[in-house]
Amino acid sequence: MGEMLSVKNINVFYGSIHAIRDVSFHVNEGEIVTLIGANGAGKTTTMHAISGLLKLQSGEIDYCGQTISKMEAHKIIRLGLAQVPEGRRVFSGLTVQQNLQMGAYVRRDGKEAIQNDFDMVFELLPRLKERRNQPAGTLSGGEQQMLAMGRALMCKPKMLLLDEPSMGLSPLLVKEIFKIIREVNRNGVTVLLVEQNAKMALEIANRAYVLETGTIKMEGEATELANNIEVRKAYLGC
Amino acid sequence: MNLKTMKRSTKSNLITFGIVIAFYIVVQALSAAGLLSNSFSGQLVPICAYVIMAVSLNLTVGILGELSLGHAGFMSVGAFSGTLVWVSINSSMPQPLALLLSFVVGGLVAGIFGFLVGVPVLRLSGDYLAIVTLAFGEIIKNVMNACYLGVDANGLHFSLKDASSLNMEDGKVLINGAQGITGITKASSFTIGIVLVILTLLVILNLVNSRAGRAITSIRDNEIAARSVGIPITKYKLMAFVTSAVFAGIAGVLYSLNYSSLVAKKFDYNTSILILVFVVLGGIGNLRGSVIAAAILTVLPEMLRSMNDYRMLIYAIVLIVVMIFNQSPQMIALREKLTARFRKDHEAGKAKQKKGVA
Amino acid sequence: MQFLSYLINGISLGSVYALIALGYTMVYGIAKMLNFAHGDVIMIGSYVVFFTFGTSGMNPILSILLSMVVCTVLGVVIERVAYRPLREAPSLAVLITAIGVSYLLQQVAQLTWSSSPKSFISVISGIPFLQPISLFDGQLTISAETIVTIVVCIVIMAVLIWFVNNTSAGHAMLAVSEDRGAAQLMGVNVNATISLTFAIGSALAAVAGALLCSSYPTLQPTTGAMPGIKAFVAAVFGGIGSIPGAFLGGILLGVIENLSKAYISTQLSDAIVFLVLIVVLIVKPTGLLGKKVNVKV
Amino acid sequence: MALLEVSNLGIAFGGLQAVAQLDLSIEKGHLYGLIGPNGAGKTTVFNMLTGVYKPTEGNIVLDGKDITGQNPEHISRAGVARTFQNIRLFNEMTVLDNVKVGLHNQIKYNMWTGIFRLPAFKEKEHEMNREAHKLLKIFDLDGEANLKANQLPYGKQRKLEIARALATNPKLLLLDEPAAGMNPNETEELMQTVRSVRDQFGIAILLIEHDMNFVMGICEEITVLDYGRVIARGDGKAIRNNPKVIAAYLGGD
Amino acid sequence: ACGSTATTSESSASSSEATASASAATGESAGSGSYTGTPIKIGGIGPITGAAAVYGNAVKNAEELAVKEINAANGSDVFEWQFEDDENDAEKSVNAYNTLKDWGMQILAGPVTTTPSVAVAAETVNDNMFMLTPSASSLSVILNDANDESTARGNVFQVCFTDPNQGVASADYIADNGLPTKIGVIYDSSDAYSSGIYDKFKAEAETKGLEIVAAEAFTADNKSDLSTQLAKCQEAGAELVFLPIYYQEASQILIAADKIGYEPEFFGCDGMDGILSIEGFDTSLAEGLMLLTPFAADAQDEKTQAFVSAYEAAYGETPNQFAADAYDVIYSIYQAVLAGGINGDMDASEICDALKTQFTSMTFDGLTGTGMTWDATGAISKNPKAVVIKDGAYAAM
Ligand SMILES: Nc1ncnc2c1ncn2[C@@H]1O[C@H](COP(=O)(O)OP(=O)(O)OP(=O)(O)O)[C@@H](O)[C@H]1O
Ligand SMILES: Nc1ncnc2c1ncn2[C@@H]1O[C@H](COP(=O)(O)OP(=O)(O)OP(=O)(O)O)[C@@H](O)[C@H]1O
Ligand SMILES: [Mg+2]
Ligand SMILES: [Mg+2]
Repeated sequence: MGEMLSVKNINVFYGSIHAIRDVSFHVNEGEIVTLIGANGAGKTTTMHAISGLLKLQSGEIDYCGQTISKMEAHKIIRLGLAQVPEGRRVFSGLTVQQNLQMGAYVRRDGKEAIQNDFDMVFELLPRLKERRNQPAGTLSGGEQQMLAMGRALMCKPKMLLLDEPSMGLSPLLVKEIFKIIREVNRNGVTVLLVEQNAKMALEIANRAYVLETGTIKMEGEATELANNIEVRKAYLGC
Repeated sequence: MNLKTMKRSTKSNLITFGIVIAFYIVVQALSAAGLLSNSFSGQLVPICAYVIMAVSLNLTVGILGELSLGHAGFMSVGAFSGTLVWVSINSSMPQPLALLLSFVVGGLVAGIFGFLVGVPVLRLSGDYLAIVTLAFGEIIKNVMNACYLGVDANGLHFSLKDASSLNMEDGKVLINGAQGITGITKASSFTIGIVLVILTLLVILNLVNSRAGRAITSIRDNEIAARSVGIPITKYKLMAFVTSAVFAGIAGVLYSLNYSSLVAKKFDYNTSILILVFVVLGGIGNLRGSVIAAAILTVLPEMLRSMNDYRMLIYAIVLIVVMIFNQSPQMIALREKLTARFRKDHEAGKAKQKKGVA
Repeated sequence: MQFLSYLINGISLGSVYALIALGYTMVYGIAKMLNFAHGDVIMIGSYVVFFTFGTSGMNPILSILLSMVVCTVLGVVIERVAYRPLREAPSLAVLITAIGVSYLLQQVAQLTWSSSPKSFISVISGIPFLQPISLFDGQLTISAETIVTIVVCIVIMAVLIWFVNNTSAGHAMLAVSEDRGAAQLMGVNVNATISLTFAIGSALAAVAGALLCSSYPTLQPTTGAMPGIKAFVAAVFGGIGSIPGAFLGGILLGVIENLSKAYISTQLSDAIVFLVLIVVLIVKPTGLLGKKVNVKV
Repeated sequence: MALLEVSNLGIAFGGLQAVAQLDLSIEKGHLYGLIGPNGAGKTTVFNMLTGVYKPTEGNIVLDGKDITGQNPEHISRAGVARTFQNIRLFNEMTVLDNVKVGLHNQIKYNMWTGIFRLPAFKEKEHEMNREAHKLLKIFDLDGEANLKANQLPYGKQRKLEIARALATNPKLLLLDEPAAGMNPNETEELMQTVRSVRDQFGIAILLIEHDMNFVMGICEEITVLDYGRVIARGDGKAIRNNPKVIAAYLGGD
Repeated sequence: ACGSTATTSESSASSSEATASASAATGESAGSGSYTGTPIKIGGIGPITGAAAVYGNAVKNAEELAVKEINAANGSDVFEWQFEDDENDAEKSVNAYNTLKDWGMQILAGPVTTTPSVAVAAETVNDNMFMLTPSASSLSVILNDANDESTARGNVFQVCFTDPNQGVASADYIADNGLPTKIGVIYDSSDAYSSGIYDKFKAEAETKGLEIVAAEAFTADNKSDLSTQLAKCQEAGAELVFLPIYYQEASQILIAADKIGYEPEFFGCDGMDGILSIEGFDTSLAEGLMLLTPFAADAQDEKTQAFVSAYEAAYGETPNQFAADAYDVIYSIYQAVLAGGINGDMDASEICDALKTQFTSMTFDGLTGTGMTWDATGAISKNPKAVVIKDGAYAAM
């Protein structure tokens, strides 16, 4: 299985703040790779750089053999690279239904295919079904998080970027979400996962990278890292 | 640390005042040397008036974060009330006192209107509020255009219809509808203007960099959070609105006493927009920027006179280009990069020199 | 009876406001910017119609279509050149360039067509089968212009509503109006969407221009300015971004304006109109049909 | 007499009964947890306690004063402070100023003092800065004091929100998912901080959190909501083993 | 605002007189030999951008035309001329005035509209700069206190007929010529010119026993729709509608009236002139419209014809009464310059004094009237004359 996403020593600035310094890593097709790191390490920044919301200062990002680092965000997702952004970013004025519809915006594979995925999402996240006609802005935090997830699933991505998908979810649902992630991955979706819940992240991930203040500090098999003393001390709280 | 932050704000304020005072001194020197063109010296008072307008509007738009499209309305009520006082008392009282009184009245009346407009402000926000302010400005203009006021032996006469409905026996018509107030003895001067500019800056800058100012800014940034920490938003929204209105009123008086006549048409929607242009161009929330932008944009059209027919065309283009240049993120990034590189080169240069010396 | 005729005057004026407001509210609701140049695009459109239909006697429909093309191109170009560079800048910045563009268009118009007024020949008069309706044996006539304007308004309104809610381009517009960043992540081409919005808005402006000047025939470089502002007021009055709101707001504005002229004072009608507006907004802070955006805390 | 007495509190949004018949009593200086599935109504409870939403039934008594349906300003001054689930900072203001706004009703001087820079001004401002820096230190944010709030990473923004809330010198502090977006260590740290805050300031704290280690770790009493109603109440152990809670919320392993 | 109400003398007579006066002008100069001194700097001010641009441009063009003619006829330059925009705004107008002073202006030929003129007039007094406005007709232009003759500025003169005179003249004319006495008025209450005339008209109408059954206003902000004002006049049974407004709005009123089939007599002032040359306007609607205008572009006297053809050739438009007034401004100054032996070496103040004596003593025959004289206040006296529009052209009545 070949490299699906490869990030080659990218640098990202916010004005004068140098948030990402020469970060390189890659994700192979069919993998789950997780990116762990403390607050402000640069995880979200990295995600935004990949999905095209932030422009690179230097470096290159390749996806399925083509360079996407110069591409606009709306083109990148058309290549099947979807993101669940930090802080949900649901369309608060639109209903749950409409939000999910927006998820399927780039799809051209016919109504019933989309309808099926509606059913699929509603089955995975029944609360959304209950609230299908409620304006997303009035959903509870967790409900919004589910919606963000569901919305990303609606576009049948080849690869998913998940930025703290379990944030604000009840323990039950956290388990749920991780199950879902594994599930979609089994159905052939490659996943890049940013999680504060490093423990569970490392459980489902194949490989992991540790990000500290904008640079990759460690990388390796998830299981290795999970047993690595430093990692345990720094991120698993034990 | 806290000392540093204190310093930072105060330092920047000092710079602002420095600019104003320097400008004053230079102008005085030039005029003393007779190097000042009529055209330029004629614009000095309007410049001051517009600077005050811009700074005061910035309090509403930049600091409170509410779009106001009717700032000229406050200027108008200030101008008319202040000028009325002036024309009726300047002959019967020492000039400076009469003048002071006119400014005070102009400011107060405008402040009262600011309060009245402030009330809807408490319920509305964003574009809905913008519309209300626009409406206010238009109402003032329309009413002042239809306003007839006169005095004769048996006292004041007032009408919203026409002059003859005042039915006075040969008294003096003070406000004559669209023809406004005429025969004003001019009293404004550049010095007065500058004094008022400094006063305005002093009050508004200090207000902004104080407890009240922080409260106002916090309302702009996140009203819900502001309430949650106990900021009485009603009070502070009104405070911002009234303060900004008061100074608009004072600017109005300054402006109108610079000419022999005063008509309501002047203070229309376009003037409000013009002031808004000053504010945005100078940088939203950046008071020094307002001062500079107001001054430059007031002089610019005059400097373009040589373009005669194409004057306003050029003006429009300049407006667009400047706007894009100093507001578009790409441009800002570009400028930052350039300055950064420049600094680097500079330091590199220094380093080299050192080496050279060694 | 007299009242009815005043009312009709009001409606015919209002329908023009409404028509402009529809174009306004599109741009306004989706691009979230006050396009103060909208009124001036209308003016340009009117000139196109005046010279093609009025002077060169082109078929009125053709001439309006032509003017729609011109305005669309104009609108898109304006957006590309003057507004897009400021996409990430504070919305006020765009508002100012819009004002700059407005000045620019007026100046260009004056330099090319001179400031002297043109008397616009009603495009309706060019269409034989459209006749004024006269009621109560001639005591009351509704001009063909009025009828056409209202019909056009309603049709456009219906089409817009359908378009926004039932086409993927329409959905994209909704998404963009909510959160541009997220919309991009959904694959929406924000720039293209906003350009499209401007295209539609400007095309409507062309129609509005033709009908505005058909009912109120003086055409000058400044013709668009005041109706533009009134339309903006109408759009907000009806509720920002609400298409039916823009229609309702426009009509009401016209009616209030005329009735206050008729029964209160012609001197003070402006003041009265705006006073009513303020009162309504205080009672209903999000306009007549504007939906209350209840932020979840 | 408890610090906060909530009885039969309820609110409905249109048809949806978000919270119903909630009773809650909070003692000075104690740490309480409010948990429950997503959409159970926890944040809504906070919104009613702080006056963001007006309850449709029931009443809230703080220190013997009925504050039901009062507006947020009053309630804040009455002594209830909060953080928000989706962070609400004063983004364009510096970290320091964010806290100083929090101090608004603690250290006062009037408009004129500010405008004319009367002697009181300098003194009070100094006092404010001192206080603010004290609070920032507690959450080790004093390094970022002059950054704009929106330049902070997510986790630090959460801390800043707590600091700002504390600045209002509350009797009762409401924290809505304070540990969201923090990794276990930071969460651990935060637990210490919250504890020490409670001890230092001797205030009562009610917090919503989905991180069970956190809740179980520091809360003396936990209330569990589901569909707007209380389904369980008790200390960590009791809750952890409550079948209802396991079914609705924790999920069995 | 604007306007001059002096009128062309009966075309038959005028043609001969006009030629006479034209030669008279040059005749006087023939005495002292054509102008030889350094050119005199004349400045013009008016709105050439914005809503009132049409009036400013008319004045600008006519002044330019006149100056060119004079310089050409004289061989060497008599005048240097420069025109500045004021956007119909007092502040901008004063700025323009100062700019012209920097340029070295010695005589001011403007401003065009009332509000700016009032502001500028006050400035000229301080500088003792001679000011002759073509079209700013309000009393407050020439008087410091509009109700008090004795407060005349002295250095400010008008070529146009003052508002009071226009209002009064209109009322008198209507009363004395047996026109309908049930009168409706539609005027622009946001405009100094229009409301100025209306005031005086109303006052005079009462004394003349005319009954104003409806006085309806519009403003610059709501002038697109004038149908209601018209309907109110109709409802009030007005048989004659007095329109002290400019011709664009008037043309709208005529069109609207035609739509509702309301056919009163319409009576306008000098602002009305130009209505026949609105591009695209159906002049048949103006049939029977009466107006007091000093100038008729289609008058037969050769002076007018020469002017009109020259103007059309140069600017591709038919000149209106603003242009005519402006043309007279330059020529009257020229006449005074020659008669008073004024030349460019004198400073503005000296020139001003010289011109004052000339203007208060001389008689001038121009496009907008013959035998024009000025009194010490600076107001002009010409005898008003009404024309009616017949077959799309002015006809004396
Ligand atoms: N808009 C911004 N402007 C300036 N600096 C920023 C901005 N956003 C983030 N930063 C800085 O960039 C760095 C990385 O931020 P980022 O949000 O990527 O961290 P993170 O790993 O996602 O943290 P968290 O786990 O809290 O989400 C931080 O130091 C932050 O201060
Ligand atoms: N303003 C509102 N309008 C309509 N429904 C609302 C509103 N606010 C909240 N709700 C609904 O009330 C329910 C409770 O919301 P709340 O935010 O209190 O849940 P929560 O317990 O905080 O969930 P989470 O743990 O996900 O934050 C949710 O189902 C939400 O959809
Ligand atoms: Mg992050
Ligand atoms: Mg919640």
